[in-house]
Amino acid sequence: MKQYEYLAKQILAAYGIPIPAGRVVDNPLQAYQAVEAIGPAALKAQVLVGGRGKAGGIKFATTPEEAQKLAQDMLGMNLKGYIVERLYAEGKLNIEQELYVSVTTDRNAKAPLVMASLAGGMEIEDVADEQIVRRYVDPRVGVMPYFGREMASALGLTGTIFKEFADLIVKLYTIYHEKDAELVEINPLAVVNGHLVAADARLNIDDSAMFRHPEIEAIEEGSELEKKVHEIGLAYVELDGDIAVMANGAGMAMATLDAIEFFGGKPANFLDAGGGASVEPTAQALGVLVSMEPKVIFVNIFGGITRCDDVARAILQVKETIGIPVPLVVRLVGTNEAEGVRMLADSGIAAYSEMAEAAEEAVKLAGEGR
Amino acid sequence: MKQYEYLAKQILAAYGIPIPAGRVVDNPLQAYQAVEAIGPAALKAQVLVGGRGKAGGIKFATTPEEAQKLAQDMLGMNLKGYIVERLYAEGKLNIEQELYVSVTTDRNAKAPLVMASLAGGMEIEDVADEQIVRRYVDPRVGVMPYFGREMASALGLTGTIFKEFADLIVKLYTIYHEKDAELVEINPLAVVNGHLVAADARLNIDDSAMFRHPEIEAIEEGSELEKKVHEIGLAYVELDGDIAVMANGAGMAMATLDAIEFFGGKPANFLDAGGGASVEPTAQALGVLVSMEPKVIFVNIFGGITRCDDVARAILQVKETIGIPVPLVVRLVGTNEAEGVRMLADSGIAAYSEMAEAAEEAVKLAGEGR
Amino acid sequence: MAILLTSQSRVIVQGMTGNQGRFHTGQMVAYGTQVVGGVSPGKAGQSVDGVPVFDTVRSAVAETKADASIVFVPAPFAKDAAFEAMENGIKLLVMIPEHIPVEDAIAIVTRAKDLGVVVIGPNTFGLISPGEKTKMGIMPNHIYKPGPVGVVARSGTLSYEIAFSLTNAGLGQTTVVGMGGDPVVGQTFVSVLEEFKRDPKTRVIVMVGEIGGSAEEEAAQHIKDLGKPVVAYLAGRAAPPGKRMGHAGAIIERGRGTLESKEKALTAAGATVVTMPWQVAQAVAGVLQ
Amino acid sequence: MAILLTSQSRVIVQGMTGNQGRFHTGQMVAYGTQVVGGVSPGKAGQSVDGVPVFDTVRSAVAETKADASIVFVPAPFAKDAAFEAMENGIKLLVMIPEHIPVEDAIAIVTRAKDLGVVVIGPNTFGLISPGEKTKMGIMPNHIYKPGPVGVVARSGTLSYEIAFSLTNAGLGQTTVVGMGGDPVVGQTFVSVLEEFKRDPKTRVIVMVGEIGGSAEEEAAQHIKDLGKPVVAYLAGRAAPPGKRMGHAGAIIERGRGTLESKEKALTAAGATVVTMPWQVAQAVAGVLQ
Repeated sequence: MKQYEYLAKQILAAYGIPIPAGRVVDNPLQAYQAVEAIGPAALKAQVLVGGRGKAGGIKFATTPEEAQKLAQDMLGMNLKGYIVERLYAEGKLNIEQELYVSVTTDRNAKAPLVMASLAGGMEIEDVADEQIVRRYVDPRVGVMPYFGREMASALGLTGTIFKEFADLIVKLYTIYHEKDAELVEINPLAVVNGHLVAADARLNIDDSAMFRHPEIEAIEEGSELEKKVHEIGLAYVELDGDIAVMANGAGMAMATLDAIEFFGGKPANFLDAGGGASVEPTAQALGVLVSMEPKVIFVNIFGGITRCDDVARAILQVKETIGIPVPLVVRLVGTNEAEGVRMLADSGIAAYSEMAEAAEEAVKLAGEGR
Repeated sequence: MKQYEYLAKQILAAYGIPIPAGRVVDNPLQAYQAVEAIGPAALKAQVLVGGRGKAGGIKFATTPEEAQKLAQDMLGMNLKGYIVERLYAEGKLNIEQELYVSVTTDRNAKAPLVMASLAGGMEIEDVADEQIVRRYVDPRVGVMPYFGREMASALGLTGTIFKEFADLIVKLYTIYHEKDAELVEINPLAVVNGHLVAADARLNIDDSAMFRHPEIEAIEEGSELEKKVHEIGLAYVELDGDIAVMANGAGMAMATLDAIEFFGGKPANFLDAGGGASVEPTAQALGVLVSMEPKVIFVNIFGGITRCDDVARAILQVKETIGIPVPLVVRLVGTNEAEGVRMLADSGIAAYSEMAEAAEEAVKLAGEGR
Repeated sequence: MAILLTSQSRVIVQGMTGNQGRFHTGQMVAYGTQVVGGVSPGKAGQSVDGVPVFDTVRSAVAETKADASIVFVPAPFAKDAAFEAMENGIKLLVMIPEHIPVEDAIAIVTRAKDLGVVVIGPNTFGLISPGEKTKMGIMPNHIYKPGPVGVVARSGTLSYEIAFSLTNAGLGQTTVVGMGGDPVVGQTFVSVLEEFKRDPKTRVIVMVGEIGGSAEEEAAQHIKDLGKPVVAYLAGRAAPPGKRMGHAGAIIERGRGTLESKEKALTAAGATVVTMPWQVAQAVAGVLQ
Repeated sequence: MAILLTSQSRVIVQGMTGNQGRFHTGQMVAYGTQVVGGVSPGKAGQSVDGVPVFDTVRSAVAETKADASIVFVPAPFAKDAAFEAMENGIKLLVMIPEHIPVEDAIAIVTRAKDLGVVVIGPNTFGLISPGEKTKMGIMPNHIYKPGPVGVVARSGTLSYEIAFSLTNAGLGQTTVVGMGGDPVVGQTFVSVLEEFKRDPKTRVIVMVGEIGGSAEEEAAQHIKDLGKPVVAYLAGRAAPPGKRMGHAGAIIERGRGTLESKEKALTAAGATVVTMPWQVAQAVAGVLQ
């Protein structure tokens, strides 16, 4: 769950990490007032996409009037598919040096990873390996002040910045830990007047931990359709093909997309109907596929916990209510297979037992393929 | 650092542990108002001594008038040497059952120890061993809910009380942990209307951890003289003999008391002048001994970090300023011994080099001994 | 033989009286698993499918000498359940729930390492040893049969698909292990491959991987010295970068975790890499000859 | 020979540039201790008594191959310093500060156990091995001499008194260990007795105990099988119950930790128990004959 920059910065500030003067701006008048109060400022679109700056999502205003005018243009603009509803006006910094620091979860080490670099201001993937200091956190120990000093020392920092950096590492890890973050990143971590300031910040919260963070607003990413399917509780990703796909289980759903591409087709989406979904959510999911107006719908079910007769029931329910106006290819095997297949056959829907054959047929019906 | 009952209960309540309705009472009118508001109540003297009830520190008031009158009597009373400055008016409970629960530090196991018993309401030392459930906490793990359930199960609890008790154990440990307690005890843990209520509570905070608990008030125990010496930063305990004692190091100070008793004398105090105390605090400490008007003053110094000449200087300073009107026995060996002994000799004070001889002489001068 | 789970394993079910726990207790008992007890706080004295329910793992272990536990409690309580099991001597712990906070998963696997506990999951279908007539998990009972193939997968249904195709091709399994779809899980391909290496009955190993992380690349390092053939199939060829494909773990982040790098590493290590699930059985048959 | 600390021990001083650290570095160097480095954040490049100062234990250990550390930082920072030492490979850790929160002490000794670190203290005078010409601590240099007596004490000055009386009686010491006066410390009488048991040079052991806790009673259990004579002196005969006698640890709580129970247990275990400090040397001379 990504957090908007201004929310991320508010959390940093709450943990004692210095941030630039800044204000949330909802309308042009507030932009005027913000620059009046804090002086020349950057107006930053609060959207969850990368490369904001290049896409025109960050503008500089020297006067209140300029800020008001810029805000008028920026609020409501479409930035890479996202409507800009809010700006963050932030005072300009006289940056002397740019560093990088982050805490993230390393899935292979099964431990938090702290990274820091003197090469701040660019994406960390673009920084040469030898310029990055990487230290794993032992979950038994956490991050104590010495850990921050070791990183400061490894970076070659001295004096005030040594102390401030060491201190900041502890605070950053505390945020990571207490807020169940998967990523908390300050980039650039700026040196201004000889002191550290978090010039930009990213904070992603672990979706699975949101239940214990009522203080953090849930921010749904993605298209309207994606949001809608997520509300049903299913995993859904929009793709740009025209064969709508539903399968049960994330691995199966991925394999189904792979199979469609294997035969030369283009999947329209990823949809995991769940390992043991019952009739109602399955029907709802299928309804979503219909609403996408694809060329073909492909349902690929291996009935383990999921019962094939339940899937058949869901299909028939959708067929009888909203209707399925495009070709439907169903692959159905496993638990209660016979009954499910019979139910579909009774309604004139043939079911495949082999995934390969079914995928090939779906591609063929879409008029694609080799 | 022991906490008053009402402070302990406020902390329990802040952590979600149910406590009886109660109010702090500073004057008789407040006692009236308290009983008016919460009904018949116990008025409990807020002093840090055990056996409060037997000593007349707990009275019951049925009406506001009665409460006012009782408060008048109780406020200002002397309870085992402590003046009662504050009462806690607490609603009467219809107690169905009394349990015991505590978390404390076990110095041998070097781990927290949770104890619980169905035999609540009396001191835990008076409860038979087989009636107590004892579980150590692994500091690597802390107390998770299952730990509480295990204790509830070991006590044979069921139903609502099982759940409430399990939950309470987690909260109690959280207090122990977050407040740096050396003891947090609920006794009795009452069952009222089928639910648990902390009818009485004790909370002792680790003195050494007070620096990180600005939210907790430092409560000095002991006599005025003890408080005064503690303010100098020295360890001091009043005893009931008439030979005033100063030594450097806690172990040495204890051994010095033992030596006095060995020769049949009675020490007036324990005073550890510190392992490496300099002239000023040593002189201050000696001043305290003079002010006690003992029969004899015995100074026992093994100069390690402490320098014998510094001790001599301190003695001479006291002698020349406030004066030392009682016999003084000094034992002085170790670092800079020769200089220290010479300085004392110049002022007519003989110094012993053997602790035994010196102690025996001090006892003799006090007119005691075998 | 089998790995990790054998007919000797004495299993308890944490969260036995919930819907899922109840249903799968029945399924496990039916498959032959030695389910010796269940745990549901406040439900001591009840029973499910003839299996006694206890208030705590402690009392269950004391009564039944259980050494393995499968956890069905909701995600917010999963860490508590996992520690309850581990601190009371459970040595094989299967964590079924999904959506366990990563921080909790880290705490669980860290403690497991210190205590020598094997954690399967979280967000796993469990593991099954057909020749031992025992399973701990939520997989369908009928799709497996005893045989020489060890299977290790990240994903549930996809592994069913592949296991069933193996069974249908006459290729039975020693043990099928689901590592779980979360970012942080107890096992790695490496740790499971090592188990299969030591199992004399396992003659070939099937790895069912997917995009995300670098577990497959790390496994490749070990495959060279494994002494047993490996057939690998990885899902997610069609997955775009930056999007979570259902599993919290299945995401290509900043150029890491792509299928290409994984397949390249595995091929270089000598594994037989197939591109579609239905090609696995044939590849296994091939390397077994 | 000696226990725990030998002439081979490579020592760093954490908090070397503070008053105490600076003074005792000089004292340790003068005694012969191999002090190879010091740690004071932000002071890298400085030196104290010719010993180089580093910013972190990590860099100090990397440069000097230190395996032992003595900590002089103020109590609120002691836990951080202790973990810094332990996580960077220090195996003998002497914690001088007093007033370290008990919770921190528990965390330190728990972690030390997991990492195989020997912690002396907190609130200790340290330890000294006269025959090895090395010490880590704040004890005076001149009161010890090499010989066959192992001394373990809770309290500082009292142990000086006794060590000096031994020295004056011609009874030198292998190692004198100060366990520390806090409620929770790294060592127990038992753990130190076990070390002395293994040291061939130690022929007799002097225990200097005091009221509070039950460490002496536990030690008694082990003295029976120690194979070496033990002379014990315990302080606090005159201490009233419920009052802390200076040391946070020295308190008779609710009837536990009294001198009577301790002396009874030790006597029953075969130790020679004396009642006054000046009786120790004679008792040691007696058992050595």
